[in-house]
Amino acid sequence: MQIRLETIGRPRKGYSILELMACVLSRTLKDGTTVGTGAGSAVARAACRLAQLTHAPNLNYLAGGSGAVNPLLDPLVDSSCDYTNYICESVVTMSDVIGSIPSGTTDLFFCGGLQIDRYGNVNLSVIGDYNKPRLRGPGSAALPLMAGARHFIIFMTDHSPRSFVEKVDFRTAPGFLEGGESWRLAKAQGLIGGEGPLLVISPLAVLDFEEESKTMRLLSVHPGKTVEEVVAATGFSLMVPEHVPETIPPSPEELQFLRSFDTDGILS
Amino acid sequence: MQIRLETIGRPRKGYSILELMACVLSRTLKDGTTVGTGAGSAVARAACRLAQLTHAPNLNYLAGGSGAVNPLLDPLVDSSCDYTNYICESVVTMSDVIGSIPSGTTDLFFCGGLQIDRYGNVNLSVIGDYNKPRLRGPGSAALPLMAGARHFIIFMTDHSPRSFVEKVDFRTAPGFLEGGESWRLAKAQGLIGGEGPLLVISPLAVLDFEEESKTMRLLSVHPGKTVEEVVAATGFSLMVPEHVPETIPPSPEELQFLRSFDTDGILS
Amino acid sequence: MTENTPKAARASKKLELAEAVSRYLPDEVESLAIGGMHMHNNPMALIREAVRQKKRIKRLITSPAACINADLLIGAGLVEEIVTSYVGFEHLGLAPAFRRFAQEGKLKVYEIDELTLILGLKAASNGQPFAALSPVLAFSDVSKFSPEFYRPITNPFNGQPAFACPPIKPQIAFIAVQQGDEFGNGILKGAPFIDREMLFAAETVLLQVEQLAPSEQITRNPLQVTVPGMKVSAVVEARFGCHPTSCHRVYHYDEEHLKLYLQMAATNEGFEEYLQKYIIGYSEEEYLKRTQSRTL
Amino acid sequence: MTENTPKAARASKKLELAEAVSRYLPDEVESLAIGGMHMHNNPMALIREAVRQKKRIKRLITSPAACINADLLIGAGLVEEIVTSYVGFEHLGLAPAFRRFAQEGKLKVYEIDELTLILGLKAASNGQPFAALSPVLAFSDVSKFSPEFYRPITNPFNGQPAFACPPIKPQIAFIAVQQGDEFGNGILKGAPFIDREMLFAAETVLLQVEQLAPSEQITRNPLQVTVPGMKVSAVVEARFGCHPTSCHRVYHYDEEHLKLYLQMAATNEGFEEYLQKYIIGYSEEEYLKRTQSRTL
Repeated sequence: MQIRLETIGRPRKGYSILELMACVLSRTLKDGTTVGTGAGSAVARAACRLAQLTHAPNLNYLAGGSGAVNPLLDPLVDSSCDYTNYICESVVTMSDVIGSIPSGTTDLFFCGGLQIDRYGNVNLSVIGDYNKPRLRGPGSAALPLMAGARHFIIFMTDHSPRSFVEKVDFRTAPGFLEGGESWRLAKAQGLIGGEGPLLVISPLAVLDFEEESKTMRLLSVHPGKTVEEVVAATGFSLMVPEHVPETIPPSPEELQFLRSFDTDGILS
Repeated sequence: MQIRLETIGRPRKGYSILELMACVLSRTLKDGTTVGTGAGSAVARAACRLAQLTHAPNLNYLAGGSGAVNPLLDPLVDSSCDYTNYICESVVTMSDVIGSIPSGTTDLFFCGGLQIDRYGNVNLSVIGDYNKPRLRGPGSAALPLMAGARHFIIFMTDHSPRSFVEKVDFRTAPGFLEGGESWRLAKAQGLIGGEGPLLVISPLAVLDFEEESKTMRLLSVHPGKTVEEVVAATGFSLMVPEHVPETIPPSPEELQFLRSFDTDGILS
Repeated sequence: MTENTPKAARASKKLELAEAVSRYLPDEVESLAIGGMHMHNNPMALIREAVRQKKRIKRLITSPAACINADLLIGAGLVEEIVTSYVGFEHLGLAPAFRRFAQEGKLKVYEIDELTLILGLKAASNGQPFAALSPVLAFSDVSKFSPEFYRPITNPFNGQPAFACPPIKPQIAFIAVQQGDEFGNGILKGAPFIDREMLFAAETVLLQVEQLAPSEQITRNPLQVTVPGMKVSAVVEARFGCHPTSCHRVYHYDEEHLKLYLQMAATNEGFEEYLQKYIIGYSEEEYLKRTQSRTL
Repeated sequence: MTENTPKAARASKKLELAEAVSRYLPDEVESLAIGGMHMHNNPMALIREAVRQKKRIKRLITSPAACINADLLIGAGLVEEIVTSYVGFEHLGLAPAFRRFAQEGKLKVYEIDELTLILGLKAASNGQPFAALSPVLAFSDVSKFSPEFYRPITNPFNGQPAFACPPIKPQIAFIAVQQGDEFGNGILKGAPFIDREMLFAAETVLLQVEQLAPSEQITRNPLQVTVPGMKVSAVVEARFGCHPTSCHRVYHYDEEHLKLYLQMAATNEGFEEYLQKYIIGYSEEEYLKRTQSRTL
């Protein structure tokens, strides 16, 4: 079951968008930190492992609800709770993993969503009315705890006006709330433990949040994409600096490491 | 270390007082129930195992903080957390064991004390003033939770006016509080989950609590002891029925089972 | 220990699947907790049997990440409300029946975060009055839309706001383990997920065992026997009983069948066809034959 | 995985005993948690070194049942206050230094029940504002005499009284494991007691390892590696480091030595003699030689 015959012997020219995203995310991870990943997060796991193999040998990471610490990804698999993730270093409980978000003992978490807004609030719950939604999403997972996470990175698999919206229908993960002022108020009241979303990555671009207003800002566009495309695909007015560099593509070394464990081509 | 050469080949005539206590306690345990034991409770563990071997094959019991479920007592050892207790059926966490007291999922707990009063309140904490006590006892362990335990049995290693007192200096485990009226009030308020202490056993006698007043009552005196001795050794006025039977001594079968696992003579 | 043989025999808790479900589940189950996470270790044999016997479930309680275990019960129209953090098929897509029933307003969803779910279960098994939750949850809409699980309280130590989640105490729990004995002692060979939290919180536990073995064998290394028999009411042997989800260290999930399910369950009609083709009127043995035959 | 070798080497956390204690413990430790239970798995090598270095401990936090681990620190005059459920020597008797210091009013004792202790630690590691406790605790005097840990609150669901215990977050934790690697991955071969709860709640963890082994060997069965290296700041190898307490599956407790300790520690003078005879000025190797020689 789940043997991917079609990927064996596939050509390894260029790189896929998921490989690019894994490399970009990997570079943001600091040595010596602890990183949490969640459901369906093969890219996030790959980014963590890549970081360990390149610049961050002392990084520790958790494979979602499996509680697996530092999976070798032997090989990389789709499901965060797959037994393959237990080819790892140690195993903690689900409660250890999730509790480490509000207690601030995990430095960085990855999360994804159906919608994101200009202040980095993320919706993984419903589109439309909560009790009779137009789209019922999977649900909150650990996202509501993100206001307690020290840092988090948002991974979006879609970048379109449907997913990058003016205001999320449901705020599953709080980002910078209603922007800089509301964020600073909540921080001043001592109710928010974390530093908010650090970064957003999408199939088109890398984005962060402007320090004062906390509105989303374009950091780089992926090779082959343009600033105009990104702006058009974003359902709110994006902050665009004068000079927007191109996202640095995967280096040959990064790709070599990535493919050393992604032997099933999950990211291809 | 801890090899008891002196007990090997000891004469097995008659029975010790601890063996008697183990047999009496064993008989009170019901088939199909779950029983918890605590620190230094070799007698309680022996009683549980004896019950399993005789009339209660479906009884389950926990060896204190070890989390060991149904130790075979191969052999019986002194310490509740000894690795020997892990020759058992399954192992749960310390929190599973202790949490099962207030949640009412363990049917019966054993506890001991330095002092007990007429209403079954138990003191394992201090004698004298809390902040500068005449005697600093080991401390509360799980005793404060006993008001949540479905039932509990009190095991006293001493029976004298020093240990059976008018009023405990410190109420570690609540028994029937200040007697029937206070008990019924607390029950009516829904604050007490359990049914209070079921039984008290001492080196002299077996005792329980009169239904209405909840004062301690003599149930039986151990072979060789008299009612007068028990009354004199009790520091409060004990309820003594007209006819007080003798505690039924261990049967040959009970002793045979008991000694089949108490090969180090812990109870001798 | 030869002289140390019990006088009376212990009662076996082993039951046939149908008997276990019919004996321990009332026709209207107050609350049912289902173990496993994502497409792993779901107690599917028990769940399929509950579908066959049309047990109605007032409240379904899932692990932090439910999959086909919840979706099948929902699609069969048996679930009134669900307490969950996530129902989906991870990388394979959204949960079709969950989605359809919720979108049509036919399923009340109590969406709560994963930690609250775990702490609510722990509050039940620890006899706590409630679980105290971090004030950061005020900033997520879950606390607004599932207020039953996020009751505002005040932290007595600093006067700040906080939340209280009531104890989550399932009437019944379905749990799958790889190995077990007839007394309910079970070994979770792979991930424990939150199966232990569930079974300690539940009043009645039905244990689905992939491989039943003699008790002497199961309890040889008691430290790995983390499901204690005393918490289990009935033991059911079910080979490939987690199919189409995985059973860690025994078999992988059946991605092909999960995809087939996703396709069929996308409509009411398709879902009904799925039930008729694989579940209703078929034993577990027949279910396995039919799902493994690619030519039906 | 041969092509999958990291570019840079990982930093080892292995330190000599004296170095680990002097580097990670300030001279005035805010709070120290000590693992093990009763006369089992006490991290004695670390504790003896803290005594040698005269580290003062404002608050000592024990497992639900402390033994010589707490008693030695107290007897050495290093402890100002203790949060505990029990300090004793189980079947061997009361804890002599604990008893003497408490009776002389030289030790503040926060006596709390075992569940509250565990839930307080869990509240810290789960980022909870506090742990909610059952109202039954109102009937025990612990709630009156340790009010810091039993703050009266109201259960918002039924208006009944309840208690709140603040998160118990040790600054440092000393934990002993049977096997571990230089990165802090540890295997609790016997009982876990509440060592995991402690190390997840603590800010800094010092891990005492009976037997250090190559990481490949320790992590061969990761499911048994329940102490994750990421929580550990320093790893210290200490053969017989739990002596005179047991190290589950490695050695039994030394009842003879424990009895000798009980006898000597019964007076201030005797305790001082014990320190001079076995600990102060001696390495762990010398300690073991001296305690194993019955002719000193």
